[in-house]
Amino acid sequence: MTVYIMCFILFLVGLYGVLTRHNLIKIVIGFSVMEFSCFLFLALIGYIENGVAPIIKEGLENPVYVDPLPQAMVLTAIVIGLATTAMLLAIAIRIYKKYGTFDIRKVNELRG
Amino acid sequence: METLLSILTGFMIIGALYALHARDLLSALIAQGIVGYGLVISFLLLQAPDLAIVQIVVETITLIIMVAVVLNSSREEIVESWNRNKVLNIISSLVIILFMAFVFAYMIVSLQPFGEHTMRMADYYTGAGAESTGSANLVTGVLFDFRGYDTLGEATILFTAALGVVTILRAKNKKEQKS
Amino acid sequence: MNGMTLIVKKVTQLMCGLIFMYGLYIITHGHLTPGGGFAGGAVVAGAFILLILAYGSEVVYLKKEETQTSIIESVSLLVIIILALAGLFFGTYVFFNNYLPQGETGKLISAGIIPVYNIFVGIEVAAALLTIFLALVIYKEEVKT
Amino acid sequence: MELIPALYVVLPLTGAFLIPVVGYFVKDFQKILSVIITLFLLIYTIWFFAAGYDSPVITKVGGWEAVDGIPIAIYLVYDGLSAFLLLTVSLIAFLSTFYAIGYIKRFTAENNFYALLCLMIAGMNGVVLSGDIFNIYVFLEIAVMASYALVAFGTEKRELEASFKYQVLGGIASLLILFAIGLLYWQTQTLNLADISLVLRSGSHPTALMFTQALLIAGFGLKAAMIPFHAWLPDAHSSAPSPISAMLSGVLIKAIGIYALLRLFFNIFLMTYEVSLLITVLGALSMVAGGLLAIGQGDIKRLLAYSSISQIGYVITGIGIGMLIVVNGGNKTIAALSVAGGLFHLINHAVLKGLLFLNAGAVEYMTGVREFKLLGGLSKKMPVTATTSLGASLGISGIPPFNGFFSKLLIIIAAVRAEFYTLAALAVIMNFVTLGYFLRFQKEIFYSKEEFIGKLLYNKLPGTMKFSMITMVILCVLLSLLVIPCLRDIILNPAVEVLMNTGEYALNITGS
Repeated sequence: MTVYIMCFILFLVGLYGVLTRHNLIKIVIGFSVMEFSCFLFLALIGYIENGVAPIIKEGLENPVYVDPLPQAMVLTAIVIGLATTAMLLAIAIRIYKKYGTFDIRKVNELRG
Repeated sequence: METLLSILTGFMIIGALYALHARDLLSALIAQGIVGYGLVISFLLLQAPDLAIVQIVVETITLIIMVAVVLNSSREEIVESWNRNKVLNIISSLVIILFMAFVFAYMIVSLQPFGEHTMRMADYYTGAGAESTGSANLVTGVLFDFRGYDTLGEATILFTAALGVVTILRAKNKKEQKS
Repeated sequence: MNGMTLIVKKVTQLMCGLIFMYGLYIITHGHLTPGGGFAGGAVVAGAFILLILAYGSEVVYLKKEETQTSIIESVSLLVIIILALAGLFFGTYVFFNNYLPQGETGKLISAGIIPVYNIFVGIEVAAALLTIFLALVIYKEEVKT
Repeated sequence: MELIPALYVVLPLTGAFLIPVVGYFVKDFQKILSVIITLFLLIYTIWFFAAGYDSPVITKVGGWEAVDGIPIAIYLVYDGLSAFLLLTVSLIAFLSTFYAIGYIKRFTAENNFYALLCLMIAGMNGVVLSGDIFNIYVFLEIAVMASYALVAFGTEKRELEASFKYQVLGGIASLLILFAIGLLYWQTQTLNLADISLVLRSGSHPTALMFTQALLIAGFGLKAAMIPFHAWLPDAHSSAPSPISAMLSGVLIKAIGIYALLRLFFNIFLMTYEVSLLITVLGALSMVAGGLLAIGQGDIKRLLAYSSISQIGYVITGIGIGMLIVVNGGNKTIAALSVAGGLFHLINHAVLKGLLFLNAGAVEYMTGVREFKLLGGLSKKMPVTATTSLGASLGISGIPPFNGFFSKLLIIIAAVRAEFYTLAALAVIMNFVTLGYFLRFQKEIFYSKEEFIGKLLYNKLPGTMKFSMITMVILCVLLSLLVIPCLRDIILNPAVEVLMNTGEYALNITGS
C-alpha cells in the first residue's frame, strides 16, 4: 500500500507546483509530474506479483501475465500528455515573446 | 518489490520537488528528466516494457523541445523574497498534502493490496487474446484490436496538438485589410 | 538556423541511419516485441530532429518541410480511418474489425491488420512530432528577424 | 438502413483530416466541407428523431461480443439522452460553422480553424456516444485540446493568456478524471460503464467510492465551470472568436461536463444523498454567484460568459432537485418534471447563449470594440443584430413567448411542488437579476442616446452571419413548442426516461 500512497503524494506535489509556481515553465514541469504519477498509478494497479510482461513467448509454463489493459491505457495517456505539454509550451513561448517574461503575475490583461 | 518501488517513487518525489524549486530553469528541466527516467525504471520493474520504451522516447523528445524553448528565452527563475506570506503558503500546502495523503491512505485500505490484482475485463485478453488477434504482444493486441477506437482517438489527439501548435505559432494572425 | 560543429555533423551522419532503421524495426515488430507505432514513430521523428539540429537549415526549406509533414500526417490518419471503415463495407459489417487473416502467432506476417495500423500510426506520430518541432524552430527563426 | 452511431465521430474526423490536405490545394474547400458535414449530421439526427426508435442502439466496436456477460470491447451507446445531446450539438455546430464563414474571413490559417472545429465536434459527439469510461476521457481530450487551440486563435495578448489559464485548469481537470478512472478500474476491474454499474451494484467499498466520486465531481465540475471551479470560463469564453464562444458556451461545457455528470451519477453510481445535495448546492451557488458577478461587467462577452455560469446553474439545480427527490423516495413525477426542466433549459440555453455570442461577435465585427462604454445607439445601423439580440435577451430572462420562460417555469414548479421553497425563490430572484443585466446589455449597446463614436469597419454584415442569427431567433420561439406533449414525447421524454430509470441503462446494455 505504501507505494500507492507515495504515488499519490507525487500527484499532489505536481498539483502543488501547478498551483503555486509563478513561472510558466515550472507550471509545465508540474504538469509533467502530475502526468507521471497518473501513469505510475495505472501501471501499479495492473501489476501482479511474480507476473511476466504480457508478451507471449515460447518456453514458459503457465505464465501469469500482468494486466495488459492498464498498460494500453497508460500508452494512450502518455501520448495525450505529450500533446498537452506541446500545446502548453507553444502558448508559453508566445507569451514570452509578447510580455518578455515567464512570470504569470505580469500576464494579467484579463481581470475581474 | 513494493519497497523498491516505494524508494524509487521517493526519489522521484525529491526530484520533482527540486525541479519545482530550482533557481536555474535548465537544472529544473534536468531534474524533471530524472523523474521521467525514474518512471522508465519503474515501468521496467512493473513488467511493462512497452511503456518503458514509449516513455523513454517521449521523455527525450519532450526534454529536447523544452530545453530548446528555455535556451531561446530566459533561464532565470523569478526571484521571490522570503516573506510571511510565502512561509504561510508552504505550510498550508504541506498540511493539505499530508491531509490528502492521509485520506487516500484511509480510503484504499479496503481495496486489493499491491500485486494481488484480479482481472475481469482483461481476463479474456490474457487468456484468449493472442489466439483471437494473432498478436504475440498482448498490449499491442489490446491497443489496436480490442480498443482500436481509443487508439484512433489517441492518434487524433496528436494530430490536434500538431495543428494547434502550428495555429498558435503562426506569425501573422490577420489578413491585410483591403482598404 | 545554423548547424553545429564538424564533429557533431560527422557523428550524426553515422548515427542517423542507425536510429532511423531502429525506429522502423520497432514499428514493424510492434506485434511481436515491445514497442509499436508510437514508440517507433517517436524514434523516427528523433532521427529527423537530430539531423535538423546538427545540420541546420534555411527557414524557407523548413517551411516547405512543415507543409509536407502536416500533409503526410493527415494522409496517414485518413488511411487509418479508411482501414477502420472498410470493415463496415465488406466482411463482417463491423467498425474497426480485424478482417485480414490472422496467420500464425509469433511470425512477422501475422496478426491481421495490426501491423498495418502500426505502420500508419508510426508514420502519423513521426510526422506529428516533426511538425511540432518544426513549428517551434520556424517560430524562433521568424521572431529573430 | 441501420443506425450507425460511429458516423457521428468518423465523419467530422474525416473532414478534419481532409481539410489540411485538399484545402491546401483547393480554395474554399474547408468552408464547404465543414458546412456540408455539420448540415448532414443535423439532418441525420432529425431524421432519426422523426423515424423514432425505442431501445438503445449499441455498437460493439471491433465486433467483440461479451464473454460470460462481461463486455470486452468499447461500446457505443445511442439512447434517449445521447440523442438529445447530439441534437443540441449538431444544431449549434451547424449554425456556428455557417456563421464562421463570414466571421473568420479576416484571419489567416482558415484551414486550421475549420479542421479544429471539426475535431471539436467529433470529440463532443464521441463523448456523448461512448459507453466506456476511458473512451470518454480520450474523446474529451480531443474536444478540449481543439478548444485550447481555438481560444488562442487570435494570438493576441488576451487570447494567449486566456488559453493558458484554460489549459492549466482544464489540464488539472483531465488529470483528476484520469486518476479517478484508475481508481474505478482498481475497484471494478472493468472500463465499460454498464459493467461498472453492475459491479458497483453488487457490492462496493463505500469510502473508496466516495473518494472517486469526489474526484469525478471536481474533474467534470471544472469542465462544466460550476462555481468554485469557474475561474477559467469568463476569460476563455470571452477571448475566443465569437462562433467558438457560441460553441464553447452553447455545447462544449454541456456535452463534456454536464452530460458526463448526468450519465455517471444517474446511470452508473448508486445515487447517494450526499452527492445529490452537493450537486444541488453547487448548482444553486453557480446560479446565484454567476448572476451577481455578471452585473458589473464592462465587456459584453464577459457579461455573457458570467451569465452562462448562472444559466448552467439553473440546469444543474433542476437536475439536482430531481436527484434529491429520487434519493428521498419522493414522487417520481415531480422528479421527472424537474429533470425535464433542467434538460429543456440545457437546449434552450444552448440556442439562446449561442445567439447572444453570435450577436456580440457581429457587434465586434462591425465596430472592433467590446466595451459597453464605447458602444451605443447601434440599433439603426445594425437592425438584424439588434432585433435578434432583443429576442435572445428576452428569452434568456424568461419572458413568456420565448423558450427560456417555459424551462425556468418547469424548474420552479418542480421546486415548489417538492417543497424546496428556498431554491424556487432563488430561481425567481435570479431571473429578475438576469432580466436586469440583459436590459442593460440591450440599452447600452443598441438603444442608448450616446452614439457609437468610431467608424464602422464594414458597410454591412456578411449574409451567412445574418442567416445564422435569424435562424436562431426563430428557433428560440419554436423551441417553446417542446412543452406541447406530442413533441415532448419525441425529444425530451426519452432523455428523461433514461435518467429516471437509473438501473435500466446497465441492464439494457449487458442484456442480463
